[in-house]
Amino acid sequence: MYNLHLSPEQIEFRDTVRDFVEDEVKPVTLKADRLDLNDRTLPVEVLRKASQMGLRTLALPEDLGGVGADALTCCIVTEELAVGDTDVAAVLAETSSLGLRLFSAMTPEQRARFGPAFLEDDDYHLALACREPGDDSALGINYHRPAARMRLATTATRDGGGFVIDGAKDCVANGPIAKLIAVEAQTDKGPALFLVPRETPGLAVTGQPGPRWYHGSCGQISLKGVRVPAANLLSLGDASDNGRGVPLYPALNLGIGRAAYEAALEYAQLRVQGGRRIVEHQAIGTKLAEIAVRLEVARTAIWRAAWASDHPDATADRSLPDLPLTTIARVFTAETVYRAAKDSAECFGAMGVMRDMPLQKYIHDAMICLHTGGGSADDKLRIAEALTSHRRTQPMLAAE
Amino acid sequence: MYNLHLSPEQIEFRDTVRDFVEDEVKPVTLKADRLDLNDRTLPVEVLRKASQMGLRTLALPEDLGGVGADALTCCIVTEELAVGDTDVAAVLAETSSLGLRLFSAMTPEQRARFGPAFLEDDDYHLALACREPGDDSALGINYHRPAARMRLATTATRDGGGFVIDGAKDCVANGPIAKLIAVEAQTDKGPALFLVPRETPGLAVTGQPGPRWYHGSCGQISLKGVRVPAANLLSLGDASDNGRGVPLYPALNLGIGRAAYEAALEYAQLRVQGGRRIVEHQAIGTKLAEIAVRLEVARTAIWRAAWASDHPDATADRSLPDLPLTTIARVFTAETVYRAAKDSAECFGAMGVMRDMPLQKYIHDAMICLHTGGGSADDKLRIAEALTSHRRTQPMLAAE
Amino acid sequence: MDFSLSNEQRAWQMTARQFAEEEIKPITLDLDEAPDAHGTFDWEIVEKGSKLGFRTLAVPKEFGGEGTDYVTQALVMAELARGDSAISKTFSQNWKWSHLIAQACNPEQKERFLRPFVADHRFLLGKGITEPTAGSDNRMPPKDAPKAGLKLRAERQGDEWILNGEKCFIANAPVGKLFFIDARTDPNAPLRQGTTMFLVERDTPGFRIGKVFNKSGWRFYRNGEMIFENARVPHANVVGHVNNSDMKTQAAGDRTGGDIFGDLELAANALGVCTDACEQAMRHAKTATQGGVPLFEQQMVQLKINKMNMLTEALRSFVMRIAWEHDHKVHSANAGLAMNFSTDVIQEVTELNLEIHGGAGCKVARHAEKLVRDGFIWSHLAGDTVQRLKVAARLAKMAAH
Amino acid sequence: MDFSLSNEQRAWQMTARQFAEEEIKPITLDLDEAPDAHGTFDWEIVEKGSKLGFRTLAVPKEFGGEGTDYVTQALVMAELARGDSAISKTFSQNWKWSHLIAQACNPEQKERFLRPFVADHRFLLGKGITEPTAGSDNRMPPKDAPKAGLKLRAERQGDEWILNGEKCFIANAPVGKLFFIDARTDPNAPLRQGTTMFLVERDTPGFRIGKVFNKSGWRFYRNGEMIFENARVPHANVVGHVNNSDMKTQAAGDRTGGDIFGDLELAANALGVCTDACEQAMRHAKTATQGGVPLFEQQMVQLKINKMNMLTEALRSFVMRIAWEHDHKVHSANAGLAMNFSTDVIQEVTELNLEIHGGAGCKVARHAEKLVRDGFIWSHLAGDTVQRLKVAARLAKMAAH
Repeated sequence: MYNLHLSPEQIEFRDTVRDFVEDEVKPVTLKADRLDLNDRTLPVEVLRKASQMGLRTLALPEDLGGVGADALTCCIVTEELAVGDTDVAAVLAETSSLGLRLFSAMTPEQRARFGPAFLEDDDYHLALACREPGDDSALGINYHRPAARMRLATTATRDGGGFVIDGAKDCVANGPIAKLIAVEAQTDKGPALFLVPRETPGLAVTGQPGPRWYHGSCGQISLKGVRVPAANLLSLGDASDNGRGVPLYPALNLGIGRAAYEAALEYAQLRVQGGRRIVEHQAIGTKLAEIAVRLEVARTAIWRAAWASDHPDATADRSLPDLPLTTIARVFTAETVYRAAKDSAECFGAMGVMRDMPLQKYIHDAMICLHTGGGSADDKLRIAEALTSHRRTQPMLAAE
Repeated sequence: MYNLHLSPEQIEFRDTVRDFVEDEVKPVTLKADRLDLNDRTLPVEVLRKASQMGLRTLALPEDLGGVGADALTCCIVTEELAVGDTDVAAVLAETSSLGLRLFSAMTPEQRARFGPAFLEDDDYHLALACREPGDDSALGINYHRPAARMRLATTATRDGGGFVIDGAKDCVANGPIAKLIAVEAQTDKGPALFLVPRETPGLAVTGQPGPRWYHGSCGQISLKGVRVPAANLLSLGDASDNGRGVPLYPALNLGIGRAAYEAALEYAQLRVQGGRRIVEHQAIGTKLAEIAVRLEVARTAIWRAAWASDHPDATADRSLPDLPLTTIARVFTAETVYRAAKDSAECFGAMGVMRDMPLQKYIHDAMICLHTGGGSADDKLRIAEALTSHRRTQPMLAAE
Repeated sequence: MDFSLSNEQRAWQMTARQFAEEEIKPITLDLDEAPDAHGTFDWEIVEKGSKLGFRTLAVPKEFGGEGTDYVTQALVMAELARGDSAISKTFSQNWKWSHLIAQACNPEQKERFLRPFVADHRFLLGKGITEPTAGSDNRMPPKDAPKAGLKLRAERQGDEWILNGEKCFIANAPVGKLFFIDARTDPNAPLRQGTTMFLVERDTPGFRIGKVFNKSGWRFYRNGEMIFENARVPHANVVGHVNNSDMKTQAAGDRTGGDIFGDLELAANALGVCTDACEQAMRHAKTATQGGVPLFEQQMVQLKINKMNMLTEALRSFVMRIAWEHDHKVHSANAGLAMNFSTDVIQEVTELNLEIHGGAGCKVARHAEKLVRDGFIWSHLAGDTVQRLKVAARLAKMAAH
Repeated sequence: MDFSLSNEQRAWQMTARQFAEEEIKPITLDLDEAPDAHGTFDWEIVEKGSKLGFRTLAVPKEFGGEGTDYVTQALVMAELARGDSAISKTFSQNWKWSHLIAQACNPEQKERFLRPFVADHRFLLGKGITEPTAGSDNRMPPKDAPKAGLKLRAERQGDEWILNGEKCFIANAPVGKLFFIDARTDPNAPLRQGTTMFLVERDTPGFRIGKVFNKSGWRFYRNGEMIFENARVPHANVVGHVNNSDMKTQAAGDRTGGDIFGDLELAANALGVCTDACEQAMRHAKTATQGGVPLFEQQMVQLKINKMNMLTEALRSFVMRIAWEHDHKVHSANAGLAMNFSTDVIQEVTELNLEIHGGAGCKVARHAEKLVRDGFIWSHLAGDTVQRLKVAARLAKMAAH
């Protein structure tokens, strides 16, 4: 029954990752140089160490060689990592969740082919390439109206015993570092997913052009006559409802807010103005309280959505409302953390905007969460449709 | 371990109370006349029926003749009742929680004297008279400074085998309807609590003067030579930390928000403007989504605080943060619900401000929650002190 | 650039300020707390104010009115609203429609209606647009639902029109003597092309006032239903042309690019309420104490007072600018923006004032609480999403030029 | 009441608008994205603007400046900021201190410093107050900590003063030729009674620029540390009297009841940024499409555009009012309130603009994102709680009169 005790394993995971962040992540990522937007090289060594701790294969079931952590644990870990660095958190969250999703869907033969390398190589990351250049996934104009069905521009043409894939993908998370990429392409039977190893001829990956507006690693993929065997076709089944999935991104977002808040709370107890520590001024105390309230509440919402994603039966028995709880957690967290980051930075005065200090980085990181994808405006329209039980069918992935 | 399933009993309680509200409460309380601020007579018959369902003795342990519901269940019930009527919810919450608090602290002799009447009489309510006229409990000027210790102006003077109490109390919840009142008074050994039956000579209760600014029933108590036996002295022990108690008031507050939201969601699916149901307009859909997000998140925070109030071990094992979770839930809910009520009313246009329509009542009800007591500003200062582990000792109640 | 007032403007401002202080403030709280919707009104204050010229402030001098400019009107509305928002509105509601008479009525109508209006201190005006099933569709007729909007029907019979239908939420309905009524004269045409405006006198046969609405705020302000059952209105009472009621945004009435007066009216009224709230808050913060120390010593009180004054002075600047723009026929979306802004400002300012007055226990400051209720009226008149979308459409149109 | 501009004011506005459009806009995004703090500055644009009079706009005509009024200065700041907020500030920062020279310096100092300043298109001014351990205590010296505030020490040696200490976050430090420096001349007195202001030239022995700060926004704007190691400043460079540095709120400088110029400056600059954001948002909403339909067709986009314009026009009204009040020496807390307001407005408006430009995927509109970063600068200059408490104190003082 209702119980908010974490398991000893969950608490241990949190402590271990928190220590890792203090000892191994922050010393690398909070260096003045790396706080500047212009230098956000991935801390490869940190990622490797995290992989050795099992964080790269966190969600992968134990019988497939992973840690088998539940959704709540994955969210706890992602939040902790993001307190130290959003890029580290984003890369690991993407590979870990794709590990679960892709390897669970693979045939035994596919698992045998890709599994060992994935488990053994600490630099082995995964990516899912489903977004096409020019795609606009925002609900917007289609709110409460039937959406036109989109046809993928990337095609997979049957050729002998395999397929030839041509096309381009955009904004592929982990694209530049992935060793295995699941590519969505249009077949004569509809959209389908193909496992494409990074070294496949005809596949080219470039970093996302333009100003940096993502966490982790992100890139564009070009596919020119990429030939894959039919055995690489993946039956992923129905796409899960994104609004009810594991809230890893909100957890990452929350980590940003916590980093900003912890910095401000510490500084407010050190900095003296007006003859007393600034935390003792009502104005600063109230500001910190408002931040803390909203972050606490956001975490509660994220954990609920995380647990709910593992327990659909709790919606069925009406313990939880039949709503997209992950979307709710995302939109609340995005607005909360952006405001928390700004308020925290304000406590630092001019230091809050200096590029060699972390506060401006937290604001920027929070702004990315608030504005990427469709942004909060779009999330709210999706929630609005759910409130009246207006259901949208997701495009399905065809399988052979 | 972490589990958000409600128990079958909790779900049943919720369903039962929800039906009761639909069938028995709303038909009485949503009458046009009673929606006006000027007529908020207590629906006595409704309270009596609720008592027969066990809601008056909800929190009282089973071995003392009550229902023995846990804190979470009490919050669920209070929210449901408040959807129908805040006065009903407030009166029952006060008696139910005082039932637990007072009867648990009584000696067997006291229980034998007061228990049977309390259990048998559906109109038997309880009150705690601890506030004195002119008291200012706001933290305000004392934030991060030691507070002056207050001395009660109401005195209990030893006289033979008993005490004579003189003084006055203000803003006593349930005062006008309570049959047993616990009165705090200054003795020569410090403040103490006395059980004073309503009919005791010298005790007079009047309704709270001035515009209505409370939920339920509220009044002033005057004590002139009120004589009680020493056997009526109650050993309540340390005052519990209000910031970590059962969040009944936030649950009541949330019920107001839900009533407003449910009315708006229903209306938005009926009202047609611009050729389509207004829920299909982005502006209204987004507004409803924002309300729903915040109410969902508030409920999550309230339930967490409720469960935490029953499970201090979860703070000890670090599953929950060592913070005043009830204060956090209160301040978040108060701001959220006030905004939700206003936004909901806006969906109704001019009908949102008419006194024979419920929306203006919801706004007013929410405003009371936002502004009574010290208000949110004070709550935030209390949270701010907790963030730096600045602990305030509460005044203790002396016991013989 | 000049923010100073002329002597005449200043004189009107001072007269209104004194009236608010000496006549309105002493009665406003008791009227607000009257238990039923009928006890909240007071003819005496209307008469007193009318004798000072507040009822006829916008009537041209040639018809015996005060003929003031918009800047003066804004100043007077704000000062009266410092005393009571709804009393201010009761006066300015007449200006709104005396503007309309002056702009849109023919000479015969002006003689017939403006003269008696000016002469009678209890002559109030009103206008009926909203109906039970048609609110925002009248303000912003939807492109894809051409028949949406008001339904009240008027059919011609010889020299008369026969009106049937119902209006609701009509300001001054229970106390007015003359009303502008929009009615459908071509049920097959879209709203803008099928509606005619009529002048309807209180004693028109077949016309009666229905329910009187009881609002949570603006309690002084009378608001009611109008019921038309074969009401007979002479053809001579048609305002402008048949099937062309939309006077206020058409040739005859449009001088400012939007509503002639209504947007400014709500913004200026809000300004008065905010000014009152700022004064109250400062007085309370300096006199009330906690632990012997004035509340003002607390940072959170200071920050609230700062915010109240900041928003109020921003609104004051905006209101005076649009009043001047109205006087100079500057075309823009500014009046609508100021009206939307006044909604956000009046609500935030009155809520902060209530917070400052809040505190101990279960008691409330009557005056501070009243202002919050008055402020909420703006939500459906000035700041709902339809009012904001309407202004956005205007901004887009201006940007196209 | 008159909101129209004089021909001269209009001419300055148009010159600045053209300069922003043709000279500033083409370079602003690339400078903003320069990787290091040194690559973000451009002397060429300073020289071009200086030749048009933007650097010396506030210098009295008798010294060869433009001698414009505050209304003109507000207009020019807003127009330049429409091109780039930090470039606008680089120019107006000189007005701030040329006001100070004109108000507080003696004739000899004016000759010695104003003349060369006017003559040299690369002559920029600055002022050093903030130190590593003293920020808000300088702005609002605490009653209960009389020795709080700046620590930089100046000791007299004959005709010279020896300065030791450090300033940080000083605008124009890395590019300025002349600085006003506040230093403690009586370490035992409270801030206001123990500080003296000095004119310090760039090539003063013992004075050097330390670290150059790299801000997240306003990247064009140079900001640095100043290090004084036995720096020798002639006694003739003391501004006003010894132990009486607080020129801007004392007799010599106080004409408006607060900061002479700084409050207006930040508010007017924000107005320009907001104007730019509103234009961008409308253009984007009308040209970008979703499913073939312009974004503007969506209600949520319209509501955002409405809010952006509403706040911007409120700010514009407020800014023009305080500029006029400055010119007419009206005493009030309004300039401070407008500055606080400009913080809330610039941040909300630029964030809404970013939202409108947001949408698909992992891409960002460079310009919209830059404006948000520029807007955040206001948090510590114009809208932090200390700046708001300071204005609240002034409101309380005014209310006492």
